[in-house]
Amino acid sequence: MIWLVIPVIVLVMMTIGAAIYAVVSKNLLYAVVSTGVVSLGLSLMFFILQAPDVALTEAAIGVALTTIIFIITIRNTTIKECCDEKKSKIESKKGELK
Amino acid sequence: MVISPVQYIAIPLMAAFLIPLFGKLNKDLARIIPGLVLLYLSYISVVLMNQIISSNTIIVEIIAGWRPPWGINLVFSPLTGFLASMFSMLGFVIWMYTYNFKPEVDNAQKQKFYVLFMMLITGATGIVLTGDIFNLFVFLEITAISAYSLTAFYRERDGAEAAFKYLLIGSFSSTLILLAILLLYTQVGTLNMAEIALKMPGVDPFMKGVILILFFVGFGIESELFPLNGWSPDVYTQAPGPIGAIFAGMVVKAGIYGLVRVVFTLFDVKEILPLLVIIGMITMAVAEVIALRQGKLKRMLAYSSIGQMGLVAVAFGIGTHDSVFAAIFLMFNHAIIKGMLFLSGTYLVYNSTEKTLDDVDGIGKHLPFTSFLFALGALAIVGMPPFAGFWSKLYLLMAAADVRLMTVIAIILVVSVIEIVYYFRVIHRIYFRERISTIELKIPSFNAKLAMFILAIIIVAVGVYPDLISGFIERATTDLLDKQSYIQSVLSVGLK
Amino acid sequence: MNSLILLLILVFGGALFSYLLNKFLPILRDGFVVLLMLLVNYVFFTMDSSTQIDFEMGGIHLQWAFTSAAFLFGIIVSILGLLSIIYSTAYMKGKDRLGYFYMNFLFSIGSMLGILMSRDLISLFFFWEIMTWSSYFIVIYSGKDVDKRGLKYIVFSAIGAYSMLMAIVIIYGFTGSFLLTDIFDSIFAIKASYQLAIAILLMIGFGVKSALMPLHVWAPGAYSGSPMSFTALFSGALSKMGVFGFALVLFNLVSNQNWLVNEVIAWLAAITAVLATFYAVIQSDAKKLLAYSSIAQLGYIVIGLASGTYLGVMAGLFLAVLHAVFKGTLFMAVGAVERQAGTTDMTKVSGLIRKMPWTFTASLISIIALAGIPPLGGFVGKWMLYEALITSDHYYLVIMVFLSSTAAFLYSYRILFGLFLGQEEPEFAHVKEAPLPMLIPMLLLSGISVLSGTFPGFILEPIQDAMVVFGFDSRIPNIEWWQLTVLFNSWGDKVVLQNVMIAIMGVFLIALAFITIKGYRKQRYVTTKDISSSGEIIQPEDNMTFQIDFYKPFERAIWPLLKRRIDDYYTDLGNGLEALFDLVRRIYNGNGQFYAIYVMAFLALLLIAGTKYFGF
Amino acid sequence: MNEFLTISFYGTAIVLMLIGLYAALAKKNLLKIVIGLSIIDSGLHLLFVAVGFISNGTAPIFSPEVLESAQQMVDPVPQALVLTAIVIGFATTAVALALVIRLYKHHNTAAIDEIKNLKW
Amino acid sequence: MIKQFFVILILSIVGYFLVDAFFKVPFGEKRDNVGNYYIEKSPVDLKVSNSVTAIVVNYRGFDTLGEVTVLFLAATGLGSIMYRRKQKGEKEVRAKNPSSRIIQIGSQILFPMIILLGGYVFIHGHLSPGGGFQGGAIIATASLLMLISYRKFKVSHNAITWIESIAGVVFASLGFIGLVLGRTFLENFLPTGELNDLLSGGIIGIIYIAVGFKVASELTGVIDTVLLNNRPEAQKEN
Repeated sequence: MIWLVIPVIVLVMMTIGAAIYAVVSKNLLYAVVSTGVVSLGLSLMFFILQAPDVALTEAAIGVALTTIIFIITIRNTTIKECCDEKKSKIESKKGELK
Repeated sequence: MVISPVQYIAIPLMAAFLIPLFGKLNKDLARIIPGLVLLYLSYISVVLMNQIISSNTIIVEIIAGWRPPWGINLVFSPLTGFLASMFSMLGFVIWMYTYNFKPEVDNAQKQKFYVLFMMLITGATGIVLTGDIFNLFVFLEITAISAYSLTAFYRERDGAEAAFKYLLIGSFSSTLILLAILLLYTQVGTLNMAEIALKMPGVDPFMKGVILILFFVGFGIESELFPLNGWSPDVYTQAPGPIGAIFAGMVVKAGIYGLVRVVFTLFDVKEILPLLVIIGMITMAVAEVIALRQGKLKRMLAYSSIGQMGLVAVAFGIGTHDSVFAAIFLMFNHAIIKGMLFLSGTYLVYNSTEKTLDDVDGIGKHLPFTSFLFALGALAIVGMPPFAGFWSKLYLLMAAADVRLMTVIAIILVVSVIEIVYYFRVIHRIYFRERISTIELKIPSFNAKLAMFILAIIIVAVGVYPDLISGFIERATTDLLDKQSYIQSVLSVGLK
Repeated sequence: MNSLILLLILVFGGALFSYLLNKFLPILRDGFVVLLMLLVNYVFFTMDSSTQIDFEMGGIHLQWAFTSAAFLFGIIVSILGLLSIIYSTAYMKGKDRLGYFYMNFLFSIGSMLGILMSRDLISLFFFWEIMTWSSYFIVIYSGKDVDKRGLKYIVFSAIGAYSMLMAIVIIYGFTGSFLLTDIFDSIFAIKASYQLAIAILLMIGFGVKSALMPLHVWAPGAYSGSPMSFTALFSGALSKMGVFGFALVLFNLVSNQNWLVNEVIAWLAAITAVLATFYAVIQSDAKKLLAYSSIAQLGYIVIGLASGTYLGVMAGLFLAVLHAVFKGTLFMAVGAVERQAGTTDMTKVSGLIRKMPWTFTASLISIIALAGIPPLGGFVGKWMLYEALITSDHYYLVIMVFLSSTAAFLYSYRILFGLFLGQEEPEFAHVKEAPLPMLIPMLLLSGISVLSGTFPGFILEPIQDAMVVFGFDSRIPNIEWWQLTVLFNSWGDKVVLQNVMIAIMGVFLIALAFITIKGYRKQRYVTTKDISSSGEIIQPEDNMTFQIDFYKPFERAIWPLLKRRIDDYYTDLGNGLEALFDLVRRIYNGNGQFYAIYVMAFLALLLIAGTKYFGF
Repeated sequence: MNEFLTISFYGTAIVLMLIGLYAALAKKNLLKIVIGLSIIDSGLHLLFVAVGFISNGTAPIFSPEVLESAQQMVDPVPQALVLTAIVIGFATTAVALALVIRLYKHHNTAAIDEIKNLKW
Repeated sequence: MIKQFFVILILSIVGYFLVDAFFKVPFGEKRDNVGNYYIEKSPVDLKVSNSVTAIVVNYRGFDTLGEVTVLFLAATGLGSIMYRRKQKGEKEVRAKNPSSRIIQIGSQILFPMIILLGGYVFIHGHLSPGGGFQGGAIIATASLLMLISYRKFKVSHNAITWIESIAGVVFASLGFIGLVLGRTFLENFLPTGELNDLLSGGIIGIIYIAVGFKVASELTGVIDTVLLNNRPEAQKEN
């Protein structure tokens, strides 16, 4: 069981780092790819936790298909996480109660 | 083929898979299949209901041949049976309404609409019937996914925005429920509800509290309790008319059924009930107050439906036999009356984009039948005597009086006054104002009128003679409150 | 079949049938409706008073029976109902949606009979609600600013109905049953504070219907707004349901140790009487004036009931019956004026005595009865009221009642003079006498008010056995149906005053006939326009009648009252609530993320609270 | 050793869920919200499987050599549930992204606080 | 900013309670739960070596039926959300410019292999790890690869609907046959054969193959719907 420590630490670091980057990054494409990396880390963790079926599913669906749908959505919307803060603040205040 | 509760779910699934194929053969076959399926389901509801009533037993159907703690089982007891048959019969009536609801939608979309329509009803029936907690989650997901897609069905409305909000909060709800199921599995080791209820006393209080709170919030989102119902006004307004009726009639009922099943059968913790009463009262107050200030008709109906759900939550929260009886009666009444209000309301504001109350002015003369039914529904929902709403509210107040909850009675009555004001305001505008808006009106087709008329007949019949329904509801109440017989009959199936 | 069920089926079935009849053969409608009411009256009066039904509905035990008290009010409802239906066949000629009008009309009559016959609280509430929404549909039937009027009416009657429901449910909570019989004997076992709460809630419920001061805001609009034929029934019979409820509550549910309830009600009613009379005096529209005056009269009745003595209750019930009679006539007369002359604004129309003599005589007689002038019934009622209040030493009450009845004289003179006497306006030359079906009910009712003046016995008889039900069993001995003995019971001597009274009544009637005939023939026809004024030319359109600010000095005298009326408090309350509700609307600010944050915040709150308070 | 494994697996799962929750609640961009949702799902799935793990147990598959050694087996039930949960998570994400596309086409902005037609 | 602060506050509370709850659950320790029954029973009763598949398909087969419906609904829902009426003369162009030669050649070689792997995975669902979902997903990635690398590679929606419906009907009717035979829905009525050989486990193998086809066609359909409707130049028109 001892030889498990190093791979687990690496995987944990990788997954959590990718997750944080996915949330923080301004460029959506990088965010989506890092979500894929999170799924990949997850899939490997499942392998360590003796759950091959789930690892395979996570790899096939989590990494491959979810990432591709995200990328297709980015094609249709913006790649930059746009919308500066100030514009949205003023606009949201007005608007009377009907 | 022997008639058994699993057909409530198996036959609609088979039909859903077949509809795309039949759609290729000829176009309107896709519209007829849901009707046939729902008619058949109503038929087996009648057969099964009188089977369980005459033999006074609970039908427990095991699936895939494995006995309950290991396999999944369906429970057709007086409570779940009553709800399942109500859903399928109401579903059939609403299907009759939607048969030629919006002809201008082109065929590919219409085919998808009917698949999702049928799956919404099957999901709700599945939630009610299943005896396994993870299976409950899967059916909740079926209902949720078809609800998201149906809300975003029309392109010209803000359906996408409403659907995204519902999805955002709905996925929170499913995450919380999954977390709760996981924690429950670690503590109890099984997924079958009866087994869980049996082993629940052994769980340590802190874990039991966390699991109960997770379930409470998870199912609270589905049953529109106060802080969790941000999504429901938007969804009711943007979803197509009949789908609004199904939401009010079934999806929310399945949500509150889930909550009640968890609180009453799985857990024996009675401390959560006062919280349910408080939350129910806040929901009722906030929703009715906002409905008073509403300018749009469908949004007003949405808030009034949330208010009624708050009332049901209060009724369940009080927890005595009479109050649960009143709660189930309220659920039945609300499903029928709110269903009719949505169905007739849709035709009042059919072509107007903004659906404000001004479009409803003076429509009494142009659409006499529909506006008469709307007025009847409004009188019924408010609780005016000759209609069904009166009895359920009365039973609830009697139950509250028995346990000396004076503030609860006071708030329910103040809210009823508010309800009377804004419903009479609408009736007044329908009949006693001149029609100035130039929106051309759509005359409802014959089957739409028939559907609404059937609901009206039920309302008046139950209103004049409540004993039609109170027999079934009495059995359902005893079934819900009597936990031991549920556990005993589920775990002993197939033993002999 | 039990005559009670027959009665209800007749009325409610008849109502629905009249709606259908109006759709297919409208000509038969009027005849059918009058026939129906005749049949209802026949069944009502030929029913022996002991019929009773008990049955089970929705798990609740209901019981219907006509006690003698209910029979008394039943008389008012059925007779006034019959006459106002006959009246409305003529009054409503030519108006649209008559099927809808008659259905709701008959529904309210049927629900009133239902209230009276119900011996348990649930069917009482059941019919009360049907009465509410059927009368609501007639209040908003036609006329100007219907929204405000309808909304005010439905809000107040909803508040009343639901406070009553709360009281009913609390009673059920304590006594476990809805039947009046076992409520009356087990009510005093409850804690005093709950008894008080039940009494107050029922008071609110019945106070709304009998337009007591803080809850009267809907009455002027509703009485003057709805069609006059219904208002006759509305103020004559519908408000009596409130009185019936008061009688029920004051004598059976309120134990004698919290006498405070009676005092408070008496004072409220007195204030209502005074203020309503003052508002009535300064009105310029006849309908509004009569509306305020019927609020004042209801105040007298409630004072009578609240005084609690035998004579006081009898005075109250007597005034109740009489108020139905003369208020019914007055509203019908004003309705006739409105139908013939087109308007009831006293500043415009005047001098109709030449054109509508019979309407004039009917309203003259009922004005005299209203003001309480000796020969007619009003005097008997007022006299009994004063005597009751004095003997039970409510001196301040007597002063207020006296003040308001003298002020009542002012507005009764005003309406008589405003509509019928005075110079004649040229544009009202075309006015003809009201058609016969309008006149018959008016004259019949004024005939009753004359009869009640000389022979009050025939009204006091049913009142006395009604009082038995309310717990006053000491009857005044040997009241023959025609005798006026009640008048001098305190004087003790038995001189046969009866013949003196008949003589006075004869003289009064002859004098009355002489004045009207002589005055009618020799009247010098003077229009308002030919007034000689120093050199200034009067244009035809400026209005020189002295009617305009008839009681200006009086108005100036009571201006502190007028500055801040109760309506304004209610409107301020309404606006405040609406502002608050708009604040609540802001919770749903449309941003999906906020809703998600609400969910998570609620979860966090529950988790914290859960472990601490729910002791998981 | 066991302590370290607990902290690492339960810890990562819960931290993942919290990060996803933060993204869903605090970020304005629609796509970031959906990313948040999918990360919450991932965290949840890891939690499911971590709960079912038994130290030095083998995968619940009876390949020929495992039959002889009769080793302890990991609990298969959470794995079965996770299979369903992953596919449901994928389905929800797919529908969410379709809605995001349509919202962007209709409102021409990807910020959630500018999509507020339905309020009050 | 206060929103961020407030969110972090909520997260810390929820996080604290989650940690508190889950760290009470001992990690890696054998608990007495339903799982042990499945481990003993699945090789003996059903002769299925992969007990996870046994649970997914047979013991909790109803979940999988629900699961497949969820996917089917997601595909239908997606179709209805992304639906746009076909204007006349509109070409479905997926990518502006064809991908580079390397990808085209690579995908030509990889495509059959991935399909083979997918097929192997869901045919041997009850023996080796993997099964209907995993196999279907792999085949979907294969068709995805072709969709990206070749502009004119077209997935015929007609075929997808046929496979989808037939697979779904096979699954449901297998369930119904169980019911018709007088036993229970989704009953394992076929003989279960020996452990570890291909035909063991009665209807489990067949159901998982049907699920495999269904998942494969559905996921390809989903991706194709999303890919199809995003013609960059046609973006701004509605």
